[in-house]
Amino acid sequence: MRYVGQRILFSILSLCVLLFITFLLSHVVSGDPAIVAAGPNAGADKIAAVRQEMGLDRPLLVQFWIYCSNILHGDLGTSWFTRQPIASDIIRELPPSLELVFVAMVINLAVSLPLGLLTARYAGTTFDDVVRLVVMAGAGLPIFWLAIILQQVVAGQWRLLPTAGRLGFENRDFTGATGFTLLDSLMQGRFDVFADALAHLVLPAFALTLLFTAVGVRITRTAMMGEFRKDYVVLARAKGASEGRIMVRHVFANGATPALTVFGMQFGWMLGATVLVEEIFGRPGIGRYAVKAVTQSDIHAVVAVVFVVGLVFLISNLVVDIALFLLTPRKHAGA
Amino acid sequence: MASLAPPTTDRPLLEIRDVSVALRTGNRTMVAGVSLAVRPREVFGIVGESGSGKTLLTRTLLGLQDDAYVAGGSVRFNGQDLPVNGYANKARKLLGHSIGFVPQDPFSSLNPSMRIGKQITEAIYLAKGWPMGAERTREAAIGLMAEVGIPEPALAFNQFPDQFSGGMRQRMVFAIALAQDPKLLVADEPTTALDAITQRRVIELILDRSRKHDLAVILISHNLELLRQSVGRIAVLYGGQLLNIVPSGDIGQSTIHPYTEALFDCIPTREKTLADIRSIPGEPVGAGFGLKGCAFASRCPYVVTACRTTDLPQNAGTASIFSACILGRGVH
Amino acid sequence: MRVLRRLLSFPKTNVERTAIVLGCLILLLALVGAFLVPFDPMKIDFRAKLQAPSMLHWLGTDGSGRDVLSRLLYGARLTLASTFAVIIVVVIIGCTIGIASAFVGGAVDNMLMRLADIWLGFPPLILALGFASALGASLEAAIWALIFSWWPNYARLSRMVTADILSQKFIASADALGVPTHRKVLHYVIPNAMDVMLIQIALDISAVMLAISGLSFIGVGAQIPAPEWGAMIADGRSYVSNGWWIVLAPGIAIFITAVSFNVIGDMLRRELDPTSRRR
Amino acid sequence: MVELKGVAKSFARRLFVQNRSFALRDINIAVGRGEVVGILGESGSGKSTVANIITCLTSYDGGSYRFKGRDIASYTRKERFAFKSDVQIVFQDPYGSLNPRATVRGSVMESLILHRPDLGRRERIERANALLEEVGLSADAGDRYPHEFSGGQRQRVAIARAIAVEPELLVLDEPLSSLDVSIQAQILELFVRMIRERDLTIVFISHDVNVVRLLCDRVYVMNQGAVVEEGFARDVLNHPQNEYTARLLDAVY
Repeated sequence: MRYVGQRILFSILSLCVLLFITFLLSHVVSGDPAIVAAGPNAGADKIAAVRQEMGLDRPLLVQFWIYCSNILHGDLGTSWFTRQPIASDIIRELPPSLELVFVAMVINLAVSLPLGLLTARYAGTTFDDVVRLVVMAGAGLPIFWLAIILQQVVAGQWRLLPTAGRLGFENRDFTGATGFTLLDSLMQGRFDVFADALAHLVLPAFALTLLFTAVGVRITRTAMMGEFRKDYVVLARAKGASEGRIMVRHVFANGATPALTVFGMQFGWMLGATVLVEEIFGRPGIGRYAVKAVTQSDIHAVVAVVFVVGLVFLISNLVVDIALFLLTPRKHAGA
Repeated sequence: MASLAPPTTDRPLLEIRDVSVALRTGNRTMVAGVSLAVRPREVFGIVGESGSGKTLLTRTLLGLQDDAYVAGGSVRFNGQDLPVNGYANKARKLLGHSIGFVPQDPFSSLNPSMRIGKQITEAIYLAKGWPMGAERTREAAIGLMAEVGIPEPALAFNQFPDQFSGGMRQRMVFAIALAQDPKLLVADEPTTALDAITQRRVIELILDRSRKHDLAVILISHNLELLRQSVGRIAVLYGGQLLNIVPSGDIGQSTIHPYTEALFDCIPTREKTLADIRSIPGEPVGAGFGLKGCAFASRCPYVVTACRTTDLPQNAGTASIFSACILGRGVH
Repeated sequence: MRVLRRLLSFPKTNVERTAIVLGCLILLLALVGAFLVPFDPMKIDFRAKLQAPSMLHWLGTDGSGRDVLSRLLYGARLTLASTFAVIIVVVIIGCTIGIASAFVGGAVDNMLMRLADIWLGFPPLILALGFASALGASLEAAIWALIFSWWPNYARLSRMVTADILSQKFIASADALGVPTHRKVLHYVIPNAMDVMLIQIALDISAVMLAISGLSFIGVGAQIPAPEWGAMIADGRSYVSNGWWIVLAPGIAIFITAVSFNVIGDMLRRELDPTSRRR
Repeated sequence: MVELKGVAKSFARRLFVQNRSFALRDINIAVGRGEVVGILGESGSGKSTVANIITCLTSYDGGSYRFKGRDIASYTRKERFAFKSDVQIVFQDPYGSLNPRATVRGSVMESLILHRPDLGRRERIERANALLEEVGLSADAGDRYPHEFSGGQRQRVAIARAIAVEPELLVLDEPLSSLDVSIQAQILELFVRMIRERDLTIVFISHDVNVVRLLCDRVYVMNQGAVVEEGFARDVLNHPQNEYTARLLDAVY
């Protein structure tokens, strides 16, 4: 339990650093936030008024304090492009992105874990060489380019999957309680909508995940290789355990922990990488929201996205680490 | 296993003839022409410096070495011939129930994420299936843990390896080996990572329990003095060659192979003074040195030209005492 | 001579040899490509727009009639120069912090590394996006943004390697001799840390390049008429149905460069990594 | 020459960091000029920490350490540096104790560069070659790097490096433990020769009772951070008075 406490403490510390970084971005790096907030056509007196209103004439430390307390109260500022509170924008945009990342993560895990384990077991064979080459190629593909090519070829030329959007035209009015289309459609028993949503997710999820899967296979392989070299594998063989049993019961159980920690981090990184994918596939989501905000120079909205993605990242890491801790009680049990 | 006739006492339990071991990459022969026999209930030692091939030889014979294979010769265990083709798989099948193995490093030889009890019951299950049901298997495992001297075995059953010292862990590894109810126990440097006091306790425990369970033991070590005090016969490996099989009582007493003699002269023991210590000049020759003749020729005080040109004599009849010295030193 | 012979012994497979040849070729083109370009990469000629690859325009022309090959060659310099700029600055800043942190040790070390850990964790792309848009979109902003989000990688790595070196007995031997700190850094730490840093640099080239082109693609890096590869893809998107080559060419260029440096990095890791070499 | 009086050292237990070194309690050790003194103990007994204290590689938090009659704590910066040419150490691990990126001659010359600035480059090279020869390596070995040598040869280099500054006190911290049996005897013979030919005081740290018995005049037996028995090696190691020493001696093969 002490570990969990420490882990949570670390997350809170990370949150402070995150707040500091986003504060730095919105208040220091971007120049004078008052000029930005006052809008492009404001005169000097308007800017001064805004400055006073935003508390920008006060010392930085006080500003940081105001900034933090605003955010902790759920106030991320107002987008001067959508004229909406940024917080409500993000709450609307987050579910489709999380849905996309979730599907991409499922593909990632389903490919990385078995492939990493097998290439570690058969290291040095032709199978290993081929996988490594494919992985290396995958790690060199720009996500956004892959997305365009997939969209043009698989959806455009072959017409195998829908080109863009989140749902087909016939389901455009579908809504649900959670905002996660896959979940909502299942809850309402609308399997046609579920299939439609999934079809719309395949290409973007694949484009999003490829780079991460390439890294995932490598990480898993390295972790498993280290385990295969240990003497407990020899002892398991000496017991007469089959290779399959050794791989699953012994090696995987030990090697998965460090690998899964990385996958936990990848969740947040993928959410960040949606900026490269969502816009191409015309999907709603915070990636597209961020890109739009960037083109409109809507700094507060961009920084808010940075903050939210960072927050999701912190939470997913925390969840993964605590889950792993609870699942593998060794090591910490005696400490 | 039940179909095999019980071995008679004069029949060797493990007999290897002219066995050579080669690496999978490059097919380099690392160990060549080793012949020896271990009888049931015998305590047998294998000594060698690092690179002598002692670990490679035994691990390969047990089918545990991924990067090496038995390249030639014949292996017979408990009256059953093991073919050289597909040797590793065949040998591996024997391990679960006939041969127990204790590897060197107790800190990595137990699965860190599996409870101790589970690791022992797994060994019982793999060797015998579940003939007695989960509860009886658990009791058997706890019984074994008590037998190898683990205090509060029922408590330790549910704990993880990292809560125990090196000596305790090595006892658990030994319990796993005993759980298979084997006929032969192979212990590869089981106490090298341990302190002197623990070392002696673990060695004595292994020998004592093995006697009780009618096990033959092969104890591998770099420590000639330890083997001299613990086992009956010692096989001496150097540069991938079997140079000597010597009764431990002969060491320091009668004429033995020049290498064994030189090795014994190197080690400080209780009785020796500084004047008794004589080092061997030069560096040890590693296994797979690829020279003709005797591997020890380059450092041997008795060396003659023939040592470097004549093929090494073989222990073709797997005699219980053997010296590979062409000068006849230590040959009975 | 000795170093060269050792370098030449590194590649073990044809894939690796190809990667090295390609890597060198790309670097060479980035250096001299701008002088070889057959056409002005920025010259707009609407009469020549959207021409498919031909003998005159090997890789066709884009929506404004600019020669794609010329832009690609010109862009090689832009893309790679920004990549190396990021890496050089990041290595200098990161290693200074990392080595100093390992030497100082204690609470300062602990704090710096926690900070680097947290920093490192945040999705680099989104962090850079925030930074770049705060600075105002431009290639320089993207470069600063990546430096801003990438330094902890090297701080952490160099601190880890240094701490590992400092824990070894040859440092204790040096301490027993009274070797002063600056000499320890120059003669003991840096030569022994070099290999690991080199591996990381080779592997990071492709990662940084992908990030830069990604930022340019979204619009916070190089701005559109500039022949940066990511910006070229963004520019080509509008013509993808009647000018596929405009998008395809820069993508393949990024892909080949990234894979080549990945393979080279992987090879260096195999040949230089102390964990695979010692003993 | 060395006088440790009531030296103690505790290790602050940091959060979640298991410290494997043991604390020292009330260590009294005296080493006279020209003596060969053994410190015998199992792993975790604190014997290596004592070695590090004697060579000033680590601090202590209680008691006093007098070297040649003067308290170490009163040393100036300059004296501290000079101390390092009086006291040298050879470690157990011959793989880690040489800078992998320096030639072995470079490693030996490092000592001379720091402590004999009066020597020219030529002289340093000659001296380094002579030292390498003294420990049984050929002079042309000097251009090679540590990874090209075996464990025993590296240990010879480490010894040459240590004696290059002509120390009065040489601390040997388990110098034989990771070597092969036949090489152990070679290095042991080298030590015996060095003791005979050079004016050296030696502190020999070891877990090996038999080696200590052979080499040392006097011995301190350590267990769990304290000295449990001391005396002439032939007395202590043949007729132990302490219960732990007796157990240790019984266990040794």
